[in-house]
Amino acid sequence: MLIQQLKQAIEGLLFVAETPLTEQQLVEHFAPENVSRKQVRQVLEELQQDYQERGVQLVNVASGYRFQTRHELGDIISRLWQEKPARYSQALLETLALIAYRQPITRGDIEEIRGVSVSSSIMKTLQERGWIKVVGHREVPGRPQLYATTAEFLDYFSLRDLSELPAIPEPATKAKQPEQIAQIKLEITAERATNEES
Amino acid sequence: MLIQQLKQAIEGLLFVAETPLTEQQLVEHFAPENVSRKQVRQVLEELQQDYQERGVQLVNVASGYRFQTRHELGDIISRLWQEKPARYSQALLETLALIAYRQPITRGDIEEIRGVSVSSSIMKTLQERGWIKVVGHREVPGRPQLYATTAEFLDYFSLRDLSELPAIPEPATKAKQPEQIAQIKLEITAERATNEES
Amino acid sequence: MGVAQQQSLPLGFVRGEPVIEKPEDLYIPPDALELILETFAGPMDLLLYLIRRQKLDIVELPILPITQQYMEYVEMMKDLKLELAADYLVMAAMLAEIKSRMLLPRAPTDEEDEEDPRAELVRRLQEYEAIRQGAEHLESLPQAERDYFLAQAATEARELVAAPLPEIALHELALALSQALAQAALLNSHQVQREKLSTRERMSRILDLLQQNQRLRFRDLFDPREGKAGVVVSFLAILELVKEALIEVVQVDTFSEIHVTHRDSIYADSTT
Repeated sequence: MLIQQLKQAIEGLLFVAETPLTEQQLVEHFAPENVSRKQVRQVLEELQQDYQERGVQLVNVASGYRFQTRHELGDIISRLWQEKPARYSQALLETLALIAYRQPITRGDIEEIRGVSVSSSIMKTLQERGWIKVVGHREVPGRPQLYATTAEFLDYFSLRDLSELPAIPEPATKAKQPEQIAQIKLEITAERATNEES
Repeated sequence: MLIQQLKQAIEGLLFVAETPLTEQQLVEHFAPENVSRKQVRQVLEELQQDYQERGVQLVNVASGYRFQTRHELGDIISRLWQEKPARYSQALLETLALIAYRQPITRGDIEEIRGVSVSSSIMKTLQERGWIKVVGHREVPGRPQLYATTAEFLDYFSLRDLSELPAIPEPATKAKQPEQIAQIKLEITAERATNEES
Repeated sequence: MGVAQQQSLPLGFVRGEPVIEKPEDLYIPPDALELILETFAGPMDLLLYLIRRQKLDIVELPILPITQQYMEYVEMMKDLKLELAADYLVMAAMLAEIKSRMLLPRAPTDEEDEEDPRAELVRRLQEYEAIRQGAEHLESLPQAERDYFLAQAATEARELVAAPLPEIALHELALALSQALAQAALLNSHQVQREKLSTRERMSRILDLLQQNQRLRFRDLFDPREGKAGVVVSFLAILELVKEALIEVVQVDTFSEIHVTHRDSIYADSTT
């Protein structure tokens, strides 16, 4: 077997095998062709050399030789598997909105307004995201925790302070009045405009 | 982004992606870096050139570009596994050839030419492999299903499109009316269009 | 078709003998007839084989000798595997029909529209031969897992993929509040006082400061840089916090330093 053929074969094998291949495994693979260990080693060295500056490189890891992508390409390649972000639930949005606009506020307050219990996972998510934190306790029986928004929250929404939060239409009546809806729409438009500027 | 970096990145991507990548997909992948289609094309050409004589080669099949091992290495590489590669029966190959060369085609057409009833297990195998699919019905009594080959079929046989199939003699024209042919052509065009969209 | 060929089916070819002419160039032993059968992909394949064996042109289809040879094979098959032979029998019938039509003297009147009875079969044979070629082409094309294998490299990039956090736009937040409040309005009527907002923020900030320091000097809660409005907001926030019993404002002596403490710290020992 010509060294050129052996090189192509080893190259192909290393790109196809599910696991890294050791020098020993390669020598055994080419037993029918009577390939020597020295030849295998020579080919492996040449291949390492050939792929030095390429997008994939031949590396010798604990379990043998394998081709792997260049370290520097990590970020660009990881985009292949980037998922689209999920969406937060309405319950989470309302909880966050209440904390933002009515802080400091207890879970009980939120539950009272929303008419449903606040799930612990929502509070956990908001805390993990760094958007809310406990700033104290209300001095009533049970001493419920008081929640407030954080500086990260302001940063995320590009706000200097809470006074920059958009105005909220008063829920004066049971059902939404037409002009109320119009107002909300206007706010959204305004919001978009500012977003685009930034 | 330097062309050298882009080349490494595309090389890496093609070696790790689960499916072939099209020129379009690559252009979109590098949208944040403002890479042009021309640059992507140039890199793909260079890579094809670079790998010409190597153990793996960059090929352009129906669903895009992918790296695969040289055909000549088939025997040596398949030694990695105990199982011998599957061989297809003459009946399956003839059925597949009929669908590939004479698509769209009904089971009745296949039976007429082969002189035997088409075995359901063959049709099932071909469909399970994703090589053929129903693309419509012929507007005759019974509205028989019309079969055609898929992109997976082309991928499997390392083909970019049907025109790359080695030529065979044209069928002696007898049965097909001109309007029938026109209709079939329209269907094929429509099918291609939807394929490209997805 | 059925009845007409029944009588023209020449039984004489077989002579009812179990010993049949051995197919000359089939490598399969003559007793393994099932295997012979399976070597053919169908009646067209067999027909093509017979034509080729005699190095004859399909177009010149010599219907008499071919029919004879074909029948011999069909007889062998019939004895062994009847269901599989059915397709072969259909072809036999067709051959017999063509043969009988060719043997019949042609009426001189309908000469112009009389097609060669072999024409249709020749067309099918040609098409079948083309498809066999196609099948050979497919067989010879590089096939996955036989001739080529997909090349894959390892990558550490997968570990870099972070599940992206959901995004919220500010207007969604405003909308969410108005929805929550609309809900509240249905339950009872809560007062919304937007002008208090900055006061409430200041309340949060003061509470936050008190989390870090148990005691704060009252005057440290005012930032002169904020101007009069800022001072008023801070003052209102402190009053509100006192009202809500969240903080205590302590002055030991007249004119001495006023301190603000978290109610927490006062009760800390008793509650934990």
